[in-house]
Amino acid sequence: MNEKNRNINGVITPTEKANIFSNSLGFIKKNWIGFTLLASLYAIILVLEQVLPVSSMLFVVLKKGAIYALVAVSMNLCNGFTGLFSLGQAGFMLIGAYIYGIFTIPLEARAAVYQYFDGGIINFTVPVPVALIMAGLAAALFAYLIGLPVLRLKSDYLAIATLGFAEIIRAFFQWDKLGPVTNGSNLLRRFPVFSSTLYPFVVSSICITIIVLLINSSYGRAFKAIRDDEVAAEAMGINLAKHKQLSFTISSFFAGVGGALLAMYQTTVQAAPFKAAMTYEILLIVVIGGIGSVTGSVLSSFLFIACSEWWLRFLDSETYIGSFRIPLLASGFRKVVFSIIIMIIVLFYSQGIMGTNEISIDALLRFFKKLFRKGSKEEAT
Amino acid sequence: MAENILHTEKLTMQFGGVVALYNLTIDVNEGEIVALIGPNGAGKTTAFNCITGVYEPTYGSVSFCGQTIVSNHPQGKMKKLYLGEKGKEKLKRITPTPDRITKLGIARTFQNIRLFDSLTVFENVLVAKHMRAKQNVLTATLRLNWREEKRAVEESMALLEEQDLLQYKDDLASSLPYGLQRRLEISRALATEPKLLLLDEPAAGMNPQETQELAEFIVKIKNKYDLTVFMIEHHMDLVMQISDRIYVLDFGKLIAHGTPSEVQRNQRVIDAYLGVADDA
Amino acid sequence: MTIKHASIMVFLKLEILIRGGNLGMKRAITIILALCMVLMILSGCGGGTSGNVIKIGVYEPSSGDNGAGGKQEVLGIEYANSVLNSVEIGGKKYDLKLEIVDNESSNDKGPSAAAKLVSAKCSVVIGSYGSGVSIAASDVFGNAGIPVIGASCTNPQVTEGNTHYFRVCYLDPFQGTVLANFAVDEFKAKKAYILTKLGDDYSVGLGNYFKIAFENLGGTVVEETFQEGNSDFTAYLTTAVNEKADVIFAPTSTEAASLIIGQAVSQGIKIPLLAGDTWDSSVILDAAKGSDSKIYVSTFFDEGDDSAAGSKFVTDFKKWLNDNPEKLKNNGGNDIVAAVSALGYDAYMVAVKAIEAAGSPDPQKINDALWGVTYTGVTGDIAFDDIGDAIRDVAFIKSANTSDGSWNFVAIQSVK
Amino acid sequence: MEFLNTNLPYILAGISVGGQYALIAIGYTMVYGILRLINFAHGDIFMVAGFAMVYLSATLPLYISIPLTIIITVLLGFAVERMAYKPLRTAPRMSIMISAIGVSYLLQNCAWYITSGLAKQYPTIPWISESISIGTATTKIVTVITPILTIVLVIALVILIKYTKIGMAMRAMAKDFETSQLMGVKINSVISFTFIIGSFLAAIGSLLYFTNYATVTPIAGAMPGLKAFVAAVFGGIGSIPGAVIGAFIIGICENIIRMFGWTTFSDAFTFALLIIILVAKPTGLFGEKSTDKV
Repeated sequence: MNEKNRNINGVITPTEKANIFSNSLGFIKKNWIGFTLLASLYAIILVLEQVLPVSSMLFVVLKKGAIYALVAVSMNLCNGFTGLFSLGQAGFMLIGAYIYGIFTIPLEARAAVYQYFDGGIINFTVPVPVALIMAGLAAALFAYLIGLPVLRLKSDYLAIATLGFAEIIRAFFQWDKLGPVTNGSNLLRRFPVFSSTLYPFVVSSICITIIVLLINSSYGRAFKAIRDDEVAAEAMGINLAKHKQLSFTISSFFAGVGGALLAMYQTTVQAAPFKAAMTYEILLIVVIGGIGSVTGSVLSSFLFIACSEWWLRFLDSETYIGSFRIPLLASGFRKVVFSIIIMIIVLFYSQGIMGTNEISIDALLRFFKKLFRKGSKEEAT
Repeated sequence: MAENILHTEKLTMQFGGVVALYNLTIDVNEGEIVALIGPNGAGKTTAFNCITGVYEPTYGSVSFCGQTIVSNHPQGKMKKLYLGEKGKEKLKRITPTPDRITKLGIARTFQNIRLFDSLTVFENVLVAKHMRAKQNVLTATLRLNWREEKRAVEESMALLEEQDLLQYKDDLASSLPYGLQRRLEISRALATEPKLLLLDEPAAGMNPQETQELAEFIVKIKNKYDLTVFMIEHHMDLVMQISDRIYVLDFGKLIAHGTPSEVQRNQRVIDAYLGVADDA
Repeated sequence: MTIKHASIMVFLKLEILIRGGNLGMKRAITIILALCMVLMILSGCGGGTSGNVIKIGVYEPSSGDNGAGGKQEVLGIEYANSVLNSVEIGGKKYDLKLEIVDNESSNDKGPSAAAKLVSAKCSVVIGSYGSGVSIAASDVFGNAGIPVIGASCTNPQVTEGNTHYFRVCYLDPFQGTVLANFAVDEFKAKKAYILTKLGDDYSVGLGNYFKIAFENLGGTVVEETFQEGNSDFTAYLTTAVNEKADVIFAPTSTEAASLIIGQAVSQGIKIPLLAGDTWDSSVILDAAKGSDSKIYVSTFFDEGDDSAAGSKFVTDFKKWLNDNPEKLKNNGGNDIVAAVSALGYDAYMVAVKAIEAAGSPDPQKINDALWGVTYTGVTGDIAFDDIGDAIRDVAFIKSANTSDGSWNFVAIQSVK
Repeated sequence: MEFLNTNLPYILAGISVGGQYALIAIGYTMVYGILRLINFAHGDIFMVAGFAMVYLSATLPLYISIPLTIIITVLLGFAVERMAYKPLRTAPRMSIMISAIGVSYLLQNCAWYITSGLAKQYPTIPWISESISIGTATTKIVTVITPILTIVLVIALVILIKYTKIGMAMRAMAKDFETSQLMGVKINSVISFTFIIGSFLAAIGSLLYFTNYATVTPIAGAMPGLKAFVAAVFGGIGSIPGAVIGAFIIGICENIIRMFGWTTFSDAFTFALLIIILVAKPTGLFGEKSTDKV
């Protein structure tokens, strides 16, 4: 793909040079196509929700996909754009999910939820949006503290250390002594959840937009410079420690928000599932989408969730054609097929779907124009 | 004489048992082009790395524009080795990170070109403007820093135009031909708005004609941006042609120093380069 | 359908766009992959209630920690379905079809599995083995207005505070109290060591109720927890010995159970092991066979039940198992009837009763009808109280016969 | 003495589990030493060895099924390297690591499919499964044998690496991959050999481990695998004695933590130890320091 198309929401192409530097209003003006697309996406979802039965698996995929898209993009910010191979995502999601749960369970439900801890010790609630931000902030705070010692480490060591930290966090949240706050290892539930598919979409798209803005900002360039060559980046006056810390913390902030959304989706929260396997899953999404591609991560999140939760589910049930039983189909086969697909992608498409490219509006327009031209040419001949 | 801009005092660097640099004391004055030469493995790049904060020197200090920017005093066994009886000498320990030094106004290039391969030529230069902009992550994300950003872009564009790189601006840095990569690296260093430019073998891998062009280029940018240039170079033509003074290193030690013609006549330098005839 | 189709087409085109110009292998593979996906969508879109079929959802784990138990529960349901696979409503005969999903014993995968059942338009759902997953999916069913009948989820929180969740088994507070009473009655226990699994609502809950009951009876307890994936229990067991516990209470999954038993045997620990209904499984018998350990479990059903319904169920179920090698394998390779199978059977029958009472495949009507259903099942009489729990007042206590690998009936224990 | 009597079982368990971690950790440390790759799938190879034994011993006598298990495991290790890591030899390190995670995912899911996610009872191996008494503690013979066997195997391995040609090639590659390639070391066969040794030790480790813990599950390899890796890092990755000492330290510490009743944190402790060592001495106890050339 042509390098000139690399930027989403247009960083620099010559014609745009003149009007790129303007305030946020200008930004909206410039990216009106993007915003229109986003708005029409919302509209489509709204219409779908009216047209299709609520129970359709499509909504499950859309909801979970939107949440995973956010988490994957946040992981991409850290792993793909800054080159910090962190595997702590599940831990930060856990913090987000718990903070959200703890501070939004209605007071009247606390006695039932904290049944072993006399209703817990936190006896106030905060509004949902505040809780979402708190979830992010708490995750970011932890990330900041973890980052202080850990970010000095090099690639694999960093990976294993962050993985370790995620496990430690999980153990802490399951600790009995913290029970009055975290409900020990028991479920948190009855907190407000979303019913419309639009909700995770709106939250995720806001967050992803912010991440994209960050990536295309001066700081984003600095992150990419660090990824490409730490020594040279430092020689360009980029403070490694500060920028790594920034990327790591911001990535965790959004992972925390993603965790909170996941809690809303699941309707219950428990520390147990937030283990390394979850981080691997997200990492695989990022890899499939292309390390260093935001649109790739988003696309692959939806594909990944759709495959694992929906399209491949038929592999799990014994199927008969007439009286012939299709061999191999049995519980668990879905995952085998799925992991084989993943291995194929990792081995033969190591760039993922998108590589480091992005689907930009310009590229799309050009693509459709080309299609159109081709069409008219064919008509002519 | 012009004002002193860079001074190293007894700079020493030891890796394990190997002393890569020993008691290096040099001066670079404002507006000069000074060259550091010496055979392979003489410790030239190590000296650069100590000056720019990549390595923490075992002993010695570096001052820039009269201000001490790097300084170390050895501990334990090293102390005996380097301070000897002058152990009472008080040195403040200053070990800044390279980015700090760049911010003070020392820019450098690398022996083996280190560009940001996945960024475009333009972005490579723009990255160097990052540290000078008054912004924080919030204002940058929300584009409230658009004035700063605008300035950075304009300056980078101007710089690229001057270096004849404008036509490649949207190409990936890694896709440029070798010579242009060199030039881009120097442009990128210039974008940090330095007072002192450290060039690490800028002419490596160039043919005589390209080297000649480079010589002119260095002089040109020196005059244009009011720079002081301190460079490591192997191409003697280049060195002799443009440098005001030359320091010669061999096995980590300074063996000669002077104007090009003085150095050219220096027997020790000739020995170091050609080897002593009956070196048993 | 068209929308999904279109979305995939867009994806296909994008792929071509991205790799445009790079014709050859990769492109071919891409196109094939994309075509596969379209096929998958087509196949994924099948289903939905049609004609004279009523779907009964089965929300059970067949993998993960509770996979073994979940499978046994499914067997009971499948057997029940083979016994009674149609129902007559208003003169019209409906086929009853099972829609089985695997919730993977996982609270985060569970809701998606539940959503699958909802989208398959099940009229009523049975499940799940494991209280945590049941709670996790409760809202999914609740929002869709589908009633759920829990077969063996014993945590009180499952049915509390909602109107769509029912269950046919007894509850943990009851079970915990029964076991505490049993420990005191049988072993004159003064000190109990409680080992529970972190993050397992069933385990933690039952441990907690046992503790409360045991302390009320004048005993003291030592509590410890283990993490998921832990396989070294020697340290825990040593603590139990060092604390001079009279009984070890370990309400865990069968997976951990066999480890605990094996390691207790190899350490020569003679303290009686007590556990709840999960341990009523042939896995435990396998682990304990040939040793001299003392294992006691409370359960819903006893294979040696001599009531007419009970013994008929046991004989017929065994025959059914032995006729289907695949099913026998799912039961752990033998024909020992697990209590959860009996509960699964009863839950299915209750669901059918409710469908009959509602006179409609409409989930909402079935939900309303469930409150009034009474049924005499193989595990006893079933009627729901105003929370949705079956009214139960006795539990069976069984002990493992370590010489021939079977269960010995010990007592019917009720709460004093 | 009283203290020792009551706590002997913890320490015994610690030493035994330490020995088992050590056998897995060697596989990690050797592969890392040469390829600079964290072979995340190593723990799962260990798990597959467990299942292979379960299924083989169901039909075959032990004296056939044990060697066959070892052969299968070794072949699997070899195949994983050839299929998942070799094609990526020139790719960035991150991709190989991701490939390793992918293999781990695949192996777990395959095991899950074949066993339906159920725990399988590990066959009883006569003699080493029997109980013996040491002081006040009763334990399986395998507990005692593990550390001894581990140390014997490690000594054999060290001799192999020190005094054979292939061992020398391995050391050369660990020092400088490119140069040794230029010097005519057949890198592919050396790497395969490394994986073969690693898998062989993992197979032995799995024999001991599962004899001790009696059941195998598809995720049985994950935790021991991670802990063994931590042990390898702790001892200084690339160093075999380091990995062994690290493994014993971790095994024992983990059980001492449990002795104090901090069971919730027994896994967390392992990772805390890892982070402390990484921050304080990133090269581990016996690792060599390397300076990046700029």
